[in-house]
Amino acid sequence: MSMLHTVNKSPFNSDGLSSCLQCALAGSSVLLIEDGVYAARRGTQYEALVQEALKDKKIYALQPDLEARGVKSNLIDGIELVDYAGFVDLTTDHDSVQAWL
Amino acid sequence: MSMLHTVNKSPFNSDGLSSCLQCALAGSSVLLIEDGVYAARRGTQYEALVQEALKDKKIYALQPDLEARGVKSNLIDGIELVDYAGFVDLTTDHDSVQAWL
Amino acid sequence: MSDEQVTKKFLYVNRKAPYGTIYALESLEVVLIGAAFEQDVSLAFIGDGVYQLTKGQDTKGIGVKNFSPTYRALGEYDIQKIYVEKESLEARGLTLDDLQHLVYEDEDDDWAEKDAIKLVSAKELGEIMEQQDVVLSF
Amino acid sequence: MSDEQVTKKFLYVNRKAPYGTIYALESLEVVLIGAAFEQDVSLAFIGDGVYQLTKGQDTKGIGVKNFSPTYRALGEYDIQKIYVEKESLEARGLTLDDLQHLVYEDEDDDWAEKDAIKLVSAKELGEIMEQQDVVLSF
Amino acid sequence: MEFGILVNEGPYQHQAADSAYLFAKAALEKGHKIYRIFFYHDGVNNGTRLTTPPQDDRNIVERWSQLAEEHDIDMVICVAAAQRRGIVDPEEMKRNGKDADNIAPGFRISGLGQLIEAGIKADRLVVFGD
Amino acid sequence: MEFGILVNEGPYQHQAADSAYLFAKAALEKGHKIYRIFFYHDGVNNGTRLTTPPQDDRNIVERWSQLAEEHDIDMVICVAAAQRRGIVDPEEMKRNGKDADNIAPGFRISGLGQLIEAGIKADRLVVFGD
Repeated sequence: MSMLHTVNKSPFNSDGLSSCLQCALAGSSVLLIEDGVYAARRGTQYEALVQEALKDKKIYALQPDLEARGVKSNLIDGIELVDYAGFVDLTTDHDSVQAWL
Repeated sequence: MSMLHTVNKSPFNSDGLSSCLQCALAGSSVLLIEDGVYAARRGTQYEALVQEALKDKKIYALQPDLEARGVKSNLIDGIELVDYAGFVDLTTDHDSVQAWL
Repeated sequence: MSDEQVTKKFLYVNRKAPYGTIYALESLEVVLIGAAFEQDVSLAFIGDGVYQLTKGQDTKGIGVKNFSPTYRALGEYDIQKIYVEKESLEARGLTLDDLQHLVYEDEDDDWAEKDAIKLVSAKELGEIMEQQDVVLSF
Repeated sequence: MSDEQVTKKFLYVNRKAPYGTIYALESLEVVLIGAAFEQDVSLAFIGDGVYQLTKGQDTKGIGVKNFSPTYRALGEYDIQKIYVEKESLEARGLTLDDLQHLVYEDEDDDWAEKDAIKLVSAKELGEIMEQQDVVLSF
Repeated sequence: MEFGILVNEGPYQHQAADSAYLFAKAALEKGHKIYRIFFYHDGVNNGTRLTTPPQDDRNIVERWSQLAEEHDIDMVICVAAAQRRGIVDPEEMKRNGKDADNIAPGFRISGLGQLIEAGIKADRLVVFGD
Repeated sequence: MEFGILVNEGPYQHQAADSAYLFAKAALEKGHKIYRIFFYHDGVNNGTRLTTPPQDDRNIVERWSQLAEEHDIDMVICVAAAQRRGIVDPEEMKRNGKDADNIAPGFRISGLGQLIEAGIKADRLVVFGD
């Protein structure tokens, strides 16, 4: 259960992702949406941050947003893809939702 | 003469300042406005970046924006303050203006 | 328990600097309206959001309304839990002394005046977030 | 020289990712209209702006128009100088192979097809910026 | 479950309005209910009927109106935010001495209390913004 | 000197509209001219006459209208951006089959060419946005 965090900004233009990962407790989940999905790619400056978070958190990325941006391949291992129906399920499977705008 | 760069975002939530300082040539000028003025303060994570830039560039900050935010004291040495009239003068004293949005 | 008595934990998360955008002001407007609903309210200031609480804001030069005095009124709306993230303050070279002194009167302690601002680490804030029912982000 | 013959150097600076905001699309609309004015036009892609040029964008799932094919039409509008900042690409783990192949036909070289994208360092881009008369940022 | 949805940005400029719409649609398709969609900040601009987007693009405002009608969803625009930005219904028009209104079908203008109420009544409140 | 000014954001949500106004005013006070102010992206929302901001706050739209009148400034709203966002003058109203217009005094709706022209004709183009 616990909390679902959503992150919708590129890690290059917001401290939303890093701030979220600092606060989010072990066992909670983070869903990357909109420009937030760029953090799901391998090889960015923020890969280590995401790899570290994957040790004790679940990280998801919204597939339609990855596809729109042409970055659906070459993703960091362990990140799970969901569609909008999956997004809805994540919100009901967790106790609450926090958007990191 | 050369170019006047304006930076209007907090360095914590945009790579505008760092990107600007990487591109801007020696002898050019950077004016911090709006949330960009937070970079003018001493003691932030971005102070070293600004100090380095001051070696070969002029850095200005818009005083009304500093005052609005309650951060007009404790500024990095070498940063010059201007009001809106000074902002206008900077644009006419330089050959062109580039906004780092 | 009737429907009217449901009490939920509301957390208002403020992550944006004031004046550059309107989120800080309009977030405050929600907090003030929300106070009438007698829920369990907390505010969190993270990242650039900590800049909302700085002392000495003077907006005359930008022609915009200075809404920073309103934070001092939060105590009268019985808002007692204002969390400021330590790491965010430090990254900005700020200390609690740079922020306004916000207080409330504790009705369980003979109306003693108490500090509303609690300096917490990211991890402590994470624990607080997990306990919330509703998180409003601006 | 009559007023109509003034030619200025226009630089369009793109620093935002596509789809999350509309700036990329509406910037492209300015570039297309601007092409009719026969100025000396350059485009720069810096920071998240480099994401605008990625191959294989497919927007069906978000119900938004895919405007990435339009970049390939820029050559027909005689736009020959598309600068991509090297440092920005590298920070994002991207190479030129991840971007669309944009070309133009060089009328001074028997209409040979040439690469429109030029990979430049921040410092080289800084030199290019200094030569501009008008910089439009989106 | 019953959802509350908060939309903080206007149409087209940011993806928030698109994401919120697709989320709402997906929730309804899974059999969930939507207690209320609340439009705040520039989000109030989702509720103007005066838009004419390009033919080959989605019509964000119309899409909201249709969704609200099909599923009987309460779509509320914050009055204070709307006054700042010029979103007006016939009543606001009269009250503020304006000569036109621009609200789209299916939207209503009301106070911020409606957002708090959505937080209290809905099982989950999901926020879309910038 | 003669300035062109580009405003990319709407009123209130971002400071861009305030900064652009204060810059324009300072330039005029120093004896400079303003060739044109062009409103693009959400900047088009600066041109609606339907706003009613709080009494104790600045009225961004009215301020623009007054500045334009006092100094005879050409204030142009991009037609494509305006159609997406619902800013309408009487002609656009007719052309797009709308039942109301909302444009404020002193603004006119025209094409993006007016922005390029401002770049060509003005000595400096200054951009305010997010």
